[in-house]
Amino acid sequence: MDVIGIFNYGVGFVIMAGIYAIFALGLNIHWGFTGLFNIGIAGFFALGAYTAALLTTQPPDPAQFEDFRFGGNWSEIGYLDLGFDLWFFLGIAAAAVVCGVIALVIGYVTLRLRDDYLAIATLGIAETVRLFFLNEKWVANGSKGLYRIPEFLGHVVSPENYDYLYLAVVLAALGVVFLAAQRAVQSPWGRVLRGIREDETAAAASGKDVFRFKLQAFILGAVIMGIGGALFAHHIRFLSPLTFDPLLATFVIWAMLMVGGSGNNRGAVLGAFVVWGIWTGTQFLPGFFADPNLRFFMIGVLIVAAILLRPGGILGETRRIARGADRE
Amino acid sequence: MNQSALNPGLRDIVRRIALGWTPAHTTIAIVVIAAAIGFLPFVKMGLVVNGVFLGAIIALGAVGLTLIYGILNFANVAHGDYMTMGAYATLFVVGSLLPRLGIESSGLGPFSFGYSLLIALPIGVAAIVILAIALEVAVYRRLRNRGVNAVVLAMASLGVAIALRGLVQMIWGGATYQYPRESRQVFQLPMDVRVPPDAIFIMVVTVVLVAGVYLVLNRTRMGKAMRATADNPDLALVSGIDTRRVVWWTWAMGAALAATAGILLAVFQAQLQPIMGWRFLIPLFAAVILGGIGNPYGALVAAFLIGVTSEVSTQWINPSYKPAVAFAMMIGMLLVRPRGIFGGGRN
Amino acid sequence: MANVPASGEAILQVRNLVKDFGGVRAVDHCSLEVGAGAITGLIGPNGAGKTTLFNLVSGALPPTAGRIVFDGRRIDGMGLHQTFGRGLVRTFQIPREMKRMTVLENLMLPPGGQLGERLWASWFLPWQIKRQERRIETAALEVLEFVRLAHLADEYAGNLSGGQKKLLELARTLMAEPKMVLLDEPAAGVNRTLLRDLSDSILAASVERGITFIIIEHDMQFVMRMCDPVIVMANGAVIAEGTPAQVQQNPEVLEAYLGGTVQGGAVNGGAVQGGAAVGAA
Amino acid sequence: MGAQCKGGRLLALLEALDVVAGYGETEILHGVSLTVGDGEIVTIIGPNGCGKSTLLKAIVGLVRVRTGRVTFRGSAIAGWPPERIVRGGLCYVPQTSNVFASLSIRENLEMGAFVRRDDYRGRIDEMFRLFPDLGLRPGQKAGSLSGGQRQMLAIARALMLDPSLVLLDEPSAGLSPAMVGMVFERIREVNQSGVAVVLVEQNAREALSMSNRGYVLVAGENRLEDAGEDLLNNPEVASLYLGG
Repeated sequence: MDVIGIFNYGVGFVIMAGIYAIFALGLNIHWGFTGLFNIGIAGFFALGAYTAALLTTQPPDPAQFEDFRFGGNWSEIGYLDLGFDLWFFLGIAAAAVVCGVIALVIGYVTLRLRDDYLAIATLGIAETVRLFFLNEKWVANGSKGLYRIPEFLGHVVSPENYDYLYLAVVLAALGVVFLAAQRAVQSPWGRVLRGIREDETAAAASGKDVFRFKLQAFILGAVIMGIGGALFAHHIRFLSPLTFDPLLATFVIWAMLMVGGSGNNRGAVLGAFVVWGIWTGTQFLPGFFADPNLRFFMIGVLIVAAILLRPGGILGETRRIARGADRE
Repeated sequence: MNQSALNPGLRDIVRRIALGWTPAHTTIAIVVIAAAIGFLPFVKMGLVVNGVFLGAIIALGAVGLTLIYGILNFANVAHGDYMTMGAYATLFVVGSLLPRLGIESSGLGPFSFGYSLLIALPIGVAAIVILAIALEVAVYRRLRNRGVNAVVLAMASLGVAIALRGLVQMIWGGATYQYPRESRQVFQLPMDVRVPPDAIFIMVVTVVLVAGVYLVLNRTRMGKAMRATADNPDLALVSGIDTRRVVWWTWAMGAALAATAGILLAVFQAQLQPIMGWRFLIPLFAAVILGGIGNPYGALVAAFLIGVTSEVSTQWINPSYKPAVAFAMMIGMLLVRPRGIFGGGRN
Repeated sequence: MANVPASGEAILQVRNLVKDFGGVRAVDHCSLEVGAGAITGLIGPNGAGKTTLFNLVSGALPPTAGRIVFDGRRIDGMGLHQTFGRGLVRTFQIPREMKRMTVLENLMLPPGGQLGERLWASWFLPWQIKRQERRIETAALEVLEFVRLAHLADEYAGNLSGGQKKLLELARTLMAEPKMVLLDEPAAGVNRTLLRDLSDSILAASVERGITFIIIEHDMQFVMRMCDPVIVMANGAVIAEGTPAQVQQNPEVLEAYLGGTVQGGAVNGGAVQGGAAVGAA
Repeated sequence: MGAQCKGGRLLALLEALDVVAGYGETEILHGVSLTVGDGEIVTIIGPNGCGKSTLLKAIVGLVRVRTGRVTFRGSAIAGWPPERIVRGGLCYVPQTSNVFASLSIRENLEMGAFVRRDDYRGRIDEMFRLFPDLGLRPGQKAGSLSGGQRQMLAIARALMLDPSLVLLDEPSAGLSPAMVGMVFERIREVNQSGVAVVLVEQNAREALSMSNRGYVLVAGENRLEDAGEDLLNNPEVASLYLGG
């Protein structure tokens, strides 16, 4: 590969790693700060991606896909097209809202119960979402998938340079999500979440409505995942239920958080880049080491090893020292 | 509020396996059975029978999962992948190992598979039992000694699940396999009920194994010690019960049941895929929660309930929604009665 | 049997409270009153139902029957965070600190009505939150001074010694600016130096801040020095109540501790009704 | 201090010397000593929180002994896992949740005999003779028993190993006075069959009156030690409980 090739590869890499970093930030709100065990990230990933895609993609050729009637019809409503890609933002907002609502329902049912019920429920919702998009062909063309998801401001930049634009979009989104997450967890709100993670009963005895805060945290994490899904959809531009295999849509994100350091937003972002680097980098290794299934295996080993050997990940949680307003 | 959270001294480990059967249970059972019978005329018998076969496989997995849940006190997310591993280990024996020894067969009597599968089955099961105990020693025991909570153990089992599936894909790839088989005639019964001979084999294996679990839990020293440990781990310790061996036996039984369920699933759907076990987790956990966590008999009943309901649901909705039906049943149960049908589980 | 405490009017009234665990009745028609501003001792043999009573009053457990009135409002059936909102705060026998949070953060958690506990405010009103945080931090540091833990403000709470955790528990309750604090065995496992700090802090909180305390404690010297009145529980009910001296001389109390004979049991039974009568008076 | 009513050190069945133990960072026992001779009943009393129960747990290996010695029949058992101590003939009955509620009476007894390799059915029959209540419905779930029956079952479970010493943690707690008398009667019978008993009790009167010797612990340290009856009449005991 020449220099430009390597550079372009690097841009593609950062776009994907950045999108994954958004997911890792969402998961960090769930697990790292609140101790909520979500193993159905793929469900929120898919919901976010499909919601955004369906709102922005042109309707299909009815002659080609008889079953496919729904998708994209809304983006034809002309008067909302202000010459600017408003639909892109509407899609992202809708993705966030849909994920938030689903999280509200799941959380409302399970967050009063034992911790691990949430895990089972998220697993179930991920599978249900997958089955829905697989079977309801009228919604999103089933297993044949959604094509031609538009690029944001695709008409502005030439196709060969488009990735640079989208890199900026993803980095901006990552920055916004990071700041929002950082502010949330560093505020008293985040302090309550960490209190709940440390000892639910003690948090309740400190006057906090544990259920309400858990529900808020679960919804916020899911909303962030929905935004990640929407960005992913516009990057890949083709979605099918197979895209959201638990390996790349759930497991890898867990590995990212565990490796980077749960309870630390910088760690979550770092973990996303490190693990995605390992994931994509190993394909250049010779022979056996390039086997994608070896990477699959290693993701599992990485998670177990992180729990056993370094529960805090690379960065770990930082101790919040008092700001020292009135001291010394 | 979790009541045990108020007893930090006892940690969160005091759990019971509810084996009691009270008049309330009888009433519920009668109502459910009456409702089912009333519903029967509208239902295709063939689907009910299919549901029973599916329920048998769910039952094998769920009984093992609920034992692990009850005694070791965490949700073993890798249970489905123990099923996958069991199916593939048996595939290795029946497809690669035995043929080298000149043992190859398919189509034993009315069954699609041959006697070589019957030889391979116990070998595959034994391999998974060894694997489960090795993982206990390498991973779970260390974490338990560190005093981590149940969710971290479940996390670790997620890692194990991923690694196991990765291993299966490294060795066999993502392709779909089959055990050596021959097509066989399906038994035609009245009311449009069709019974494949393999399904009868599945039922027999399930009945034998579940009866075996019952006997082990109620007649053997180790089985009673398992119930005792689930009931009151501290007292088990001072009674001189070797809790480490109890844990090993729990893994052994859970893994053996899971591996068998995996093999039977591979026979039933006539194919093996690396993801088969992970996809099966939802009906398994649904059965465990419906039956009350830690209650093997509850899991058994719930497994058949889920099997039949999700199969019968295909009369009206797309068959591929079967796992979603199981999931919906679980959510419904959590809303109404979080401790399960029999109330024996814990919230 | 002693009379109703002299100090203040009743801030807490417990009437015929019952709690069953399976077949076991841990609290059995327990009635008592606690006067505002007092430091009330709650003693009794193991299994008398003292901690269960705390769990019921604070809302950690729902009662089987009976009612609890705090500050003029019924609070039975409320959850922990709801009783907290009414100014009733508790500690735990075994301290429940947030291990991976600093001592200061542990103390900044409880104050109610924090603007920054709203998610949207954390994004859009950072300055107001910062101002409020500074106020809470100042208050927390003051409380830390008060319980003499200020030098540990930035230490992880999990790294404190057992006795320091007890002090932290007390400090946590003070942060809530409560009307009443339930202390469950504050002195257990605390060494003598820290014990002095602890009793000083409790007395000062009572005098300077007017907080009502109920203290379960087995260290009799501590109870006799700190508490007046003292309420004695046995078998889930109140059997005696009075000044430390009165309680010490009460033969029924000694019976309860040293084990009654069959007659002793009968005496206890009579005393239960007596206790209820006191409560109703 | 009271007289040591035993022949000499070698006869001591259990000997705890300067035991220091506690939970987490909290030290409960600051150096407690205790001697039990063959066939004795020894009662430990003391105000709540003095470390009585912790002492029993330390002896049986549920709480780690930090310093000090515990010898049982001549072997140093501090640091052994509970199941090894139990196998040596030293059994323990906790104060609460001391039966397997979901197991039947007979199964509870079988669990008590878990470490026995021989045929223990005869021993179960013996227990049913000693505790006739239990023998009536051996299939009944322990969870459905009354408080007194549970306590008897718990003791019987501990006796299944034919131990030479049982440690009982407040066997009378939460029982009606009539039941208390019955449980103490059984404990006396158990002792007469040759088993040494260590009793931690609230019910000091009743327990001390049937004990050879008694210990009073206060704040994790030995305070008094005397013959049972003498301790009972010692006015210092009352003041230890109620301060002042």
